[in-house]
Amino acid sequence: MPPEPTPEEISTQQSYLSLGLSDSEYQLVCELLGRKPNLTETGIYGVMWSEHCSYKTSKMQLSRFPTEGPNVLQGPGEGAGVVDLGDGWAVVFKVESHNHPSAIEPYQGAATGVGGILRDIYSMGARPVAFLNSLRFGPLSDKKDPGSPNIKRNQYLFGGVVAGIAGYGNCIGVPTVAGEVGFDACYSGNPLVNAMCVGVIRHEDLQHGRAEGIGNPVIYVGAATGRDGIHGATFASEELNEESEAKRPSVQVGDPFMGKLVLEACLELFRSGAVISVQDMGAAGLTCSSTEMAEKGGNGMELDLDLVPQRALEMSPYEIMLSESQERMLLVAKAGREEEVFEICRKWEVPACTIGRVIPETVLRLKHRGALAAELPLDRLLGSCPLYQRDAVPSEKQLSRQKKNAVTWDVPDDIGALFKEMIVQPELASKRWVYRQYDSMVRTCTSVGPGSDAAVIRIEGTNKALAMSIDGNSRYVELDPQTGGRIAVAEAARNVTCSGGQPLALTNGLNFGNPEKPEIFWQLREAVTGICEACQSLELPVTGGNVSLYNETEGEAVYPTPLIGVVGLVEHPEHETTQHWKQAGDVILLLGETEEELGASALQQFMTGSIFGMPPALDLEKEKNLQEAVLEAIRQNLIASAHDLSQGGLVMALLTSCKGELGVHVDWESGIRDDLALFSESQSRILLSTVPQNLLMLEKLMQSRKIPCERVGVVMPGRFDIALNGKFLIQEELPELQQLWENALENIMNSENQGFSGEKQAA
Amino acid sequence: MRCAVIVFPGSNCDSDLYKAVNSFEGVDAEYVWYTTENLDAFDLILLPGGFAYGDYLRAGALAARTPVLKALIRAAERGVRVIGICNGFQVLTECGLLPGALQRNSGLHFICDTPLIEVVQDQSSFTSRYQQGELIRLPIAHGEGNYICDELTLRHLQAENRIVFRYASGSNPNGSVDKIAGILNSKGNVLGMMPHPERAMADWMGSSDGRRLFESALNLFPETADAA
Amino acid sequence: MKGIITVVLKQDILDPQGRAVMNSLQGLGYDEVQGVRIGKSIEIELNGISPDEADARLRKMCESILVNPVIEDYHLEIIED
Amino acid sequence: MKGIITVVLKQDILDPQGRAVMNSLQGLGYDEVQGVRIGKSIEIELNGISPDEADARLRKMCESILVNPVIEDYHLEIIED
Ligand SMILES: Nc1ncnc2c1ncn2[C@@H]1O[C@H](COP(=O)(O)OP(=O)(O)O)[C@@H](O)[C@H]1O
Ligand SMILES: [Mg+2]
Repeated sequence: MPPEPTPEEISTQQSYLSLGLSDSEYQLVCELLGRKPNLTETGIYGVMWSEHCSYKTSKMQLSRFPTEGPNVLQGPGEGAGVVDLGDGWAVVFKVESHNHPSAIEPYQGAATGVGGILRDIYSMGARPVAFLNSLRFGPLSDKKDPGSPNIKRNQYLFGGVVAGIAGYGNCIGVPTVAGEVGFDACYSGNPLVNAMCVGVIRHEDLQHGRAEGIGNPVIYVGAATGRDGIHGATFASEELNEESEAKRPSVQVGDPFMGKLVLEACLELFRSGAVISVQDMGAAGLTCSSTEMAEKGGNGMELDLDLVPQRALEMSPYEIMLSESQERMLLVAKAGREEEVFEICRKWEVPACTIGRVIPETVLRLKHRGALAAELPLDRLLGSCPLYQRDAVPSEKQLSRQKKNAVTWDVPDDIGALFKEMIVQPELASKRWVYRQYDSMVRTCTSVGPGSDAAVIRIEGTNKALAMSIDGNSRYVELDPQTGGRIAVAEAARNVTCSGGQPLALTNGLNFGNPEKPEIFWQLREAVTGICEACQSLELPVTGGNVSLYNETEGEAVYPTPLIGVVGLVEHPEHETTQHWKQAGDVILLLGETEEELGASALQQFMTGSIFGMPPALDLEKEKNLQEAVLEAIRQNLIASAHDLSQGGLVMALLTSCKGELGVHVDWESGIRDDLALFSESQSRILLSTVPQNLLMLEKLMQSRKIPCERVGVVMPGRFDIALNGKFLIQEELPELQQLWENALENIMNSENQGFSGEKQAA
Repeated sequence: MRCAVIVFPGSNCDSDLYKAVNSFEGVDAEYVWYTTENLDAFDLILLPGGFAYGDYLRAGALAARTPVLKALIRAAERGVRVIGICNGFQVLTECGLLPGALQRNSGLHFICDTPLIEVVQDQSSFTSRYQQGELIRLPIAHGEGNYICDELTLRHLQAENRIVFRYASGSNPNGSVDKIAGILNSKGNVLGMMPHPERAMADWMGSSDGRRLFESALNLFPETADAA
Repeated sequence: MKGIITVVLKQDILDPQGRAVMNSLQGLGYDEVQGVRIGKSIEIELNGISPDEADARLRKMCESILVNPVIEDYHLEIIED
Repeated sequence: MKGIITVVLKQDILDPQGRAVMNSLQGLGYDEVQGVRIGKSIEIELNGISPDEADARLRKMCESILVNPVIEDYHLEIIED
């Protein structure tokens, strides 16, 4: 082992900077400790005070979220949020980002993201039942320069990330049931990979990550510790040169096989009663898990680092504490019952050993080779991180862009031809190529898998089911973060409603650029405002989430991308509803008002290559009324299908409601220009179909709620015919359109991306 | 009827299979851990899908060298019925109970879908409740389901009527030779298949066509079996 | 001591991945590429056994588990420290 | 002419597959096995190019698509007919 720098050297050589502490933060640490920290201690401060662990920039924004509700059993703060489902059941769910690791190594980055969020869910004691994911990449094609390295790289990242999510999720046996994928030039070089996991639990099985009981053993379970991902955040912010290349942390590799065994072992450990608390070793590994557990328990923890299973030779305390090796859990067991714990771990063939104990002094004390390696008072570590309120000012570009008229093009001659071009754009194309790679059926609880507005998962042994969706249109947020934030919440909830679920609560993933820039912090603040407003109106508490900042390449930030994951309760299997037509002859109804709202729309992006103007407006009162009405209609069994209108507007919703041979014949009246009417992205609109016998009742219900409800057409086999004001704009054979739309992504990826990209490593 | 669901480290369709079989009156399913060396008590042995040993090295390879497989091979020799589904099929080819091998899908990606499957023959102990030529819907979910074998083996499989299921109507999702989705051993008591009947047990799952496979294997409707 | 086992698909077995890689390489302008076959390289660290024993033991490992004789061939190399 | 590229995981990178295979081998009684690492072996058939050119071209292929430099190393061997 090379000699470590002394505390004095760390101070004079300012090596704390490369460990993630600023000058003023380092000064504060020295004051708090009354001395200069050694290398291990500096590293621990660096990582615990990083944005990722401390939320020092976003905390004040996050504190504005409404987090309470009659059903909330656990709000933000623990591994994941918990919401009551009645009859002693609860749902546990959370979203997590893995953006930067995925940009470096897409397969492993995405796989370990999935593994990480999974451990968050089961460390609460819950059985994981579903994965969702939300992905953003740069463009997959460029007409002008089809072979450009950027495009190739985007395809490689996309293919690798999807394979990584599939690789981990399929192997561990939790179905991946829903998600979304977006493409935009702003994500070239900085893809977004957010994974969400949903679990189910009985109330009495709920666990808390609190290290309680002085003298209780601290047990390490799972894979050995290597030098994986050590201080990733810090190294990533260093300039890369040859020297740092050698220092770069090695990529974390997921092992879903081991992950599955650790999962089963932990769930059995909870049932045994021999364990008091469990926390996963995620970001900042052993450091974060040990300090958080100790702090929540109101105690301290002493660890003997020589006892930590190690994969690499000669690891220093610093490396052991900061490693982010995967498939590891830390748990506190009841003293005297260690053997029971080891027995269960042996059964599942998972390594486990005692590495320390709970102590009364509220400190983290680390021993290594017989000496004291670090001793940090917990109250001066966790609660003492400085919080930053940054300046928030919208950019000039932002304000002037909003003032532009959203429509700058003439009515296209052939709207049918335009439509056919648009549905093969990756943005609008079917995501079948993605979700066909995910096992969406394992566990045999999936009632509605990918391909409809929200997925529906049945809860075994009950009549209940969960509807779930993750959404976020970042183009809206880019033009107006507040409205965009509202729409993200409304859309995710609307998807859940359309599937027959009562939205219960949400988790959010906030993906933004560098918050030290006033225009970025403004985006963050405004988006949070919008999310809060929607939460209040729709009575949806926030039970958890994740923040990922500094998503930039060469100084250019990604679009502000808040993602909203909503979980809802389907009270009875009969309420499960999909977006697809059920029967020829059914009548198609459009709920809501269509305005000329094209800012940030798919049509605007396609016609102009950019976005400008204002995004569609969202009236939260109307939204709430609409969702309640649709849910009521579903519960009264008046509806055959329900589908929310989103990107691509009415015409896209019509196409995506077609399934098998069931197409449409639409004859609609509208005062808006043809192309704008079909592609407007006005909010609070839902497309329904119903058997003719229920039509009048359904219309009456909508009337009584003052919801505009127009008959727009009928379900017709084999055709996709759309007439506006008596004139046919689109007349197509359905199978032909479906093939174009369904195979578009596959055609791009298979022609370009053959070979190794994204496959199982080393297989 | 006692029915064993074998569990390897990394199996993940074990509980689905267990639920499916237990849903039949008078059938008693049990999980059996891979270290077990005796399977004498069972009338039907099921190898579930999933990723035994992470599918590391080759799918099914490491599982095929475990103690329970020795017991399973003995049971199969005695004529006990065995069904290997998906990963279970891979284990059966790896241990030599079934000929051929399952290679990576020709499209190189994992595929999850619910294709049409043709019941090629209804004379086997596993298909008596189906009709020859019937098209059924069974989910598939695999990365390595591309069945291959040499010419001679294929001719044997065909001549001895041992191909039980094929991917139907021009589709061949994984590139299998002769569109093979499921085959029998020469004695007819061991079935390996890539599609998942346990995922097709009720209409809300998208199909209930898998039920009849278990009904056949468990002799739940002996009259029909005799008539067939 | 180390055993290095190279496992390759048998000549007459189709290798879809190798084909895909070949197509990609040709697409990138490597016209000289006539064929690609993809196999495995398994490196096994051995201890407390002589090179002669090692050869026999490694062959047994290959035959019992590392190689599937239905589709694969292998060759073996032993590297002494 | 043939290029044989052996692609291995970098030393520091975890090889879960190798670990699982090692456990199985030890479980089957091969106690002499101390470690297993699994990599790829890629065989490329080349035509109409000299061995010197071949070396440079193959290295370019490795760097452009065959090897993932973030987690893998490789070595190259050329076999002339
Ligand atoms: N990354 C993904 N993972 C799983 N399912 C996905 C993914 N992307 C899209 N899907 C599924 O594809 C369907 C269509 O999604 P999307 O194109 O976002 O439509 P919508 O605008 O109706 O939300 C949904 O059922 C969704 O769950
Ligand atoms: Mg939707």
